[in-house]
Amino acid sequence: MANDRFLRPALLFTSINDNLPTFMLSLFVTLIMVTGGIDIQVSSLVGLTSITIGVAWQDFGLPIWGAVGLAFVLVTLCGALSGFLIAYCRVQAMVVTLGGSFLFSGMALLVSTLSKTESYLGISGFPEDFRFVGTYDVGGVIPIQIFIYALMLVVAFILLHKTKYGRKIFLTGVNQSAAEYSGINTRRVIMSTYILSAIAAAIAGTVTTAYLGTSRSDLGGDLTMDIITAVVLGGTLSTGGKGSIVGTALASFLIAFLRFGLPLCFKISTQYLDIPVGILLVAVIVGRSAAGVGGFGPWLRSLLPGKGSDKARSVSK
Amino acid sequence: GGGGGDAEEPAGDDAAEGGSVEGLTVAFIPKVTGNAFFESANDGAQEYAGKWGMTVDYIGDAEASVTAQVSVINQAVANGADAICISTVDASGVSDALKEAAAAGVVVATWDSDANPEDRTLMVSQGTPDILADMLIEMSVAGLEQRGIDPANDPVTYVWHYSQATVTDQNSWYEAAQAKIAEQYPNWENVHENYYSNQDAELAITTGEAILDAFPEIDLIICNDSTALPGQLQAAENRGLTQDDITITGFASPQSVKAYCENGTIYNWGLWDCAVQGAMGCYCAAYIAAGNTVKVGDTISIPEIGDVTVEANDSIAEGVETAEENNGVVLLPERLIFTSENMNDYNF
Amino acid sequence: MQIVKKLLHARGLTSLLFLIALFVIVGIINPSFLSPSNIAACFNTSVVYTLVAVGMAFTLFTGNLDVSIGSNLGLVAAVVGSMLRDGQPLMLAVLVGLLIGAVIGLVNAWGVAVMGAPALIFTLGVNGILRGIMYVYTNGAWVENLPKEFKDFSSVTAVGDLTVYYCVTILAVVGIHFLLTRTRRGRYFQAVGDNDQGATLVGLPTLQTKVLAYVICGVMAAIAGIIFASRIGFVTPQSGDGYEMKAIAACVLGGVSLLGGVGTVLGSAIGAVIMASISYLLVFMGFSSNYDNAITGVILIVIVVADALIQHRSMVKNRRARLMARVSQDDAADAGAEKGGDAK
Amino acid sequence: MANEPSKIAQEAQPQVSKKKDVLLSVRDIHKSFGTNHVLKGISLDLRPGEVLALIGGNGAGKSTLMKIVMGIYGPDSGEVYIDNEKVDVSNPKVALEHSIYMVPQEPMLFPNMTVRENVTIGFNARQADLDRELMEVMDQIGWHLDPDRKASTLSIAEQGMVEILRGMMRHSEVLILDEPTSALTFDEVNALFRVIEGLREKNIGIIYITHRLAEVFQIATSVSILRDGIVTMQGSTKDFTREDLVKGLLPPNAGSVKEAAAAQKREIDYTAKPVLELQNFSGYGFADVNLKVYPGEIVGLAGVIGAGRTEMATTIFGRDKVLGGKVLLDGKDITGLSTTAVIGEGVNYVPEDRFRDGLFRIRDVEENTTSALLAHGLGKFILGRKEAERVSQHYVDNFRTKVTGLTQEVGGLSGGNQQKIVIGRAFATNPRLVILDEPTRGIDAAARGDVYAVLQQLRETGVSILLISSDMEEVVELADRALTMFQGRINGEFVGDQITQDNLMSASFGVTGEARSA
Ligand SMILES: Nc1ncnc2c1ncn2[C@@H]1O[C@H](COP(=O)(O)OP(=O)(O)OP(=O)(O)O)[C@@H](O)[C@H]1O
Ligand SMILES: Nc1ncnc2c1ncn2[C@@H]1O[C@H](COP(=O)(O)OP(=O)(O)OP(=O)(O)O)[C@@H](O)[C@H]1O
Ligand SMILES: [Mg+2]
Ligand SMILES: [Mg+2]
Repeated sequence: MANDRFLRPALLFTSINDNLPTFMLSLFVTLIMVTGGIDIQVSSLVGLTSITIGVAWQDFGLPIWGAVGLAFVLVTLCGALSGFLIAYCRVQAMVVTLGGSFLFSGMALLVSTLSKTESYLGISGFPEDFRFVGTYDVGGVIPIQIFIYALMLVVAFILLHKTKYGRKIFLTGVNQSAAEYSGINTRRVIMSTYILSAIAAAIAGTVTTAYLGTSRSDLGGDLTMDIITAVVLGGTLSTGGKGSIVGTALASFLIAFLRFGLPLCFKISTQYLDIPVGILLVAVIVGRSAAGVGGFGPWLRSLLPGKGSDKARSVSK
Repeated sequence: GGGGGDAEEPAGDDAAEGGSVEGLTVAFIPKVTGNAFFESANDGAQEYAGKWGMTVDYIGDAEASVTAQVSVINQAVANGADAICISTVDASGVSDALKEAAAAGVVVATWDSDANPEDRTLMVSQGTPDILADMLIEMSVAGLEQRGIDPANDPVTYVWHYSQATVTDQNSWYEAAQAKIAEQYPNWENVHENYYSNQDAELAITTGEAILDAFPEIDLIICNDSTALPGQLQAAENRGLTQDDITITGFASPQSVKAYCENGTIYNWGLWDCAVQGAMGCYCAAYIAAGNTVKVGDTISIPEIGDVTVEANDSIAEGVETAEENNGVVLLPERLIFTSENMNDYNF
Repeated sequence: MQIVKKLLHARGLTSLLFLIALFVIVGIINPSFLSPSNIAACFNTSVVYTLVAVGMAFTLFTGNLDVSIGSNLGLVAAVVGSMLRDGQPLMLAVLVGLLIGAVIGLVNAWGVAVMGAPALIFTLGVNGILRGIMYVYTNGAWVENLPKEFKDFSSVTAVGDLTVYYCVTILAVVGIHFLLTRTRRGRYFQAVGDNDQGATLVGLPTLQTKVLAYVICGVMAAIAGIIFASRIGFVTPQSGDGYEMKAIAACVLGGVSLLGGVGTVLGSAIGAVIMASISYLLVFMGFSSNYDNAITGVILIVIVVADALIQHRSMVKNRRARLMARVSQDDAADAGAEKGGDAK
Repeated sequence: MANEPSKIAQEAQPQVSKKKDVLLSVRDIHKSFGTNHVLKGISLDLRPGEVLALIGGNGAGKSTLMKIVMGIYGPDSGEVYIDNEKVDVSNPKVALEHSIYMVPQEPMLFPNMTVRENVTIGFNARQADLDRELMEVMDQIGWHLDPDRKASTLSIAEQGMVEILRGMMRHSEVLILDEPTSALTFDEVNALFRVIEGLREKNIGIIYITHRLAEVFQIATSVSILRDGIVTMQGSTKDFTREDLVKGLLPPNAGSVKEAAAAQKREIDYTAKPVLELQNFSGYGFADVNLKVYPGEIVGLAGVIGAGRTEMATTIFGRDKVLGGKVLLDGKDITGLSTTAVIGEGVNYVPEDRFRDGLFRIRDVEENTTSALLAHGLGKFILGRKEAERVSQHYVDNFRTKVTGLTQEVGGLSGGNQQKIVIGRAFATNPRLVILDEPTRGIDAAARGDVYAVLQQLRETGVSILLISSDMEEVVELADRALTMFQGRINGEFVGDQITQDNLMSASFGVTGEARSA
């Protein structure tokens, strides 16, 4: 190993910790992408959550958990709005959520102007019992938010793979019309996935705010690309109908370790990381497509995350 | 100039106790990579580091976000840096990460944009918001005067154009300058809330043109952002305006604005020697990491650059305590105002 | 009546109406906006967006997309900029720039059309790689001090207050529009996007068409990069960041479907004007820049939602009208009623 | 035609002499999909002026063979000769260049293009000439589609017509028609046959795939039967009887499936309360429909394409707005309920366009079969996998669906098997009434027999069936009572012996019983 520090558990946790918003969001964006949609607004909802918590707590005088509740309600409504427009007004998801990413980051900024604290400062000084959710280390080693993530992972997994709701998500993604004829309320299913991803954004925003101890409107920044990368790398079909939570989780870990490990092991400067990560993405995706048309044989397929090899075969255009 | 000269104690004593910076590694963390300001600072730091025999690792993220920066800090610690010299995106956001770094035995120093004073040792500051606000006003006044406008009595309309409402330093200069203008030049009228161009060069031009079209009579545009200033100048050039029609000033590197000065679009603009600032920051961080202790009033003599004095924290932020030792502020001695006269003397 | 109906169905035209409505609203809020020079400014500002949006439209037509154009644009701007700064001849620099764009297009085409990788993800990866290469190439520094003549050309006007760049661009777009709609090969792009298996079956050069779309998109982004460098006068390592999303938004505003097969380049050019001039218009509306993002979002959402609803309603109405026409008017349906009418 | 008509040719004919007049021949074609060995050495010849009927059960590999000829799939081994020259048909372009054209089984139109563009795209001639020719072809064949209509607005049958028009315009030397008539009505089929006749006279070779044995004798000059991956019979049509073909199609040991299906009609209690009652039911595409379906009854609803039957069914099923009237299920008003609710009340529907509205192609057999159960069954929140598997297995067994397992993706099944899956879904919800919309379209005789048997068996349990079909033969065979719809209105009702193809046909065209003599 080029750098044995990389193997220290605390460091592993740190690297996970720093990427947690991406991890959390990609889980529920998987549901959306399985329905055939896409969500490029969730990252802006992270900032909206954070600043709402800060402003509501500091300037509206709400108790901290009341502020968190308010943020959850607001963000869920934002998700519901986009979900509604996509599901019921039949607007392409990419466009609505692109608009949403502008709108909600703009809203976050406007919320920040309601505060007596200038938007550039960030609201800090949160009470300990709030910061707990971002800073407490279970057993002194494992950050508590990893448990929160694990819980979200389990919930997402069960929802998508074990419930009727999850089955409806898959069917809606494959053929919405056929799903409708099967009596599935596809509009409701689609809308609900955007709400779920907004709720995930609210959780991620809360945890990040607690972790950093500061409430800012621009938190979450530009996670979009990482999220989508993780979801698709994890085996979700970008046209919908196939995908797996475990695949997404593994892919997001892989990206995180690359981003954290490469600079550590090979002293690659962070700003150049886009190159190896991009190459990985391109290589995996091409490899998978090649395997799909029978180019590399089954062994390669079996290496890939996602469902078994028999499923990968039919992932054709 | 800021703090210079009068040393009460020769720095040599401390340096002898501790050690030299040779062989140490400093992680030099900008707010964002790919920005002319930070890249110049890195160039400076690398250049001096070579002379001092220490290593400067320039690591940062292409995105100016707290989350990304926290990740970079953790990475620096994991990498085994002896010290960190950082320009923070958000002081409270990186607070925990810096505390953890310190707990892991990594010396934390800051430059350009400060952390919470208790989270770091030394801060190499380009000046307080007040100093920089004064500088912006001074440049504006000079620009207006050379057009024959009396800044003290003539009605002056102006507006601000910089990067974002969420960046710390630019907003703090804006706040300070607004207060001073209201006090010193009540005849100046800010015609609109600030314009932001998100460090997007094309947006800077579009916004710049819109400002000029929507307020054709405007006298002064202050662009305290290194992308907004050239963008605004290009917009003025596109509209055929020169330094005799409108005063545009702000902060940007001499290279990026030189052409607009040559063709008469801008009269003056400013910056500080960020190359030296970066180098100083890294040196101070390494200096303490080498085992030296400094107190307020001590002098650190930086080879090739000169002697600097450690001042109390409240010299840049009011009412902030300063710890017994290894805590304080070093002011960058020199801020620069560029005009056609001197702009060719600098190559950053 | 028939003509009016047809015009309303020309989706590019409804985006033009949106644009006019936007101008009128701004004009009502701030009458001083309504001057030829200000309106021209909106168009001039949009030249880079127009180029990338038209390029993007090609890939969207074929049912793919290209999110690498942002970095493509930036890289070409940096390379061309630095060559010019170092005194290389303009023609050579432009040639190199176009070549880079074409090569990037080919790489994307290889991944997506030949290897069958999902377009969004493949081009996303390429985008990252290109951005990284750009950092390596520029060493993170700005490319500054481009030659004065190169920069100054960006403000030369041709027709009224419209710049040469915009006029040439829009003429080219109109030309492309006619090629696409009036020539046999032009229709292939949308046919492939509409049903690529069907296109293969009737013998259309499916692969070749997809490759061509990516190369065109890459070259358009390269041209946009060169004009970007000329307009701005300096190139930062972040140049072009986020343009891919704006280009997609512009296309959608102009009525191009992300599902392939639908839309016109004229529409996407108009969408580009809307996207590019929002910031400009906001200044005239007197909003604080704090509202920029929120209002951009609202405009984008309102336009696409309104459009989707209008389209959907007209589709449903047509379908229902057609169905109703089949139903005979009275029970005593005359015996030998023409059966041909059924199919209509 | 064939030089030595052999009734049972176990393998391909021994090395056909390479006469000049063979347009197309395939030799020893093998093709597997994964472990599914579909074609095990197929050889065929096509001569000018020959209409070769290619028949075989669902999944026999007819479409696969034709796709290999077209260059859509590559064969695992074997050769394709065109005009006696070996050709490597690597993609459809090569086939088209050699003047081969295939009208695919499932229409592959450009949904956002007009009918005109759909037909004329890919030609090199001037657009004006093409337009004129298109008009001529449409006149000749007697179909009139508005050339400016967008393909996405076409019904499945109209899409099929556009595909055939494309084929006519191609002037190919070899024309492959893969089940062209499955969505067409009697009249349209006849029009098509006239055209095929014309082409045959022009010495064009035609491969005609169908499941309707009657058509074989009507149009084909020779016939080949595909079974278990090999050609089991081939020769001139005149040398075969219908029974020969049926025998050739069935597995050697199978009893007569037809027999089982043709169970005698049951007595229906017409005094009982109707399961379904429509009262002056109106919607888009139909008006003032009054009809009753009694318990255990199969009511046939015949008509020509565009008569409004599908619209009526989908409106009952909650897919479109009701304009007037009532739908009563067991006396309960279910007018205007959502699809989910309608399924919950005990109605299910088998859509006519199985690709658009029926199948989840990239999901497996189990998921497809149980999709309609999700609304009200299979557990409260957590999915009842066991139950889902049991139900799916039940329908796979009952319908003798040819699948490798419940986890096979349905996209890879043959058309007939896909249809069985969709029908299985409708019955899986234990409905009171199932509306079947063209249920046996594209289904082979054996499978059709299976489906008929299943329908008979199901109604024994009291399920009522509203059978929408353009196949009059099917209505005659199955229906206890038959209605016809013409231009959106019910215009005839037939009971018992009155249900004849003749009666249904004329009523479907708007000629009522009394007026028919005219
Ligand atoms: N947003 C959500 N979060 C968690 N669970 C959900 C969500 N939406 C739906 N569910 C669960 O999934 C199941 C199916 O929900 P869905 O809304 O798709 O049902 P439906 O078929 O439309 O309605 P019905 O229950 O009438 O059949 C329900 O058990 C519901 O509790
Ligand atoms: N793309 C594919 N992938 C996997 N299996 C396939 C594919 N296409 C066809 N098959 C399989 O090959 C076999 C033959 O299918 P084919 O469509 O050729 O049958 P067919 O004779 O045309 O039947 P039908 O009369 O129902 O149309 C079937 O078992 C089917 O499952
Ligand atoms: Mg077939
Ligand atoms: Mg029908």
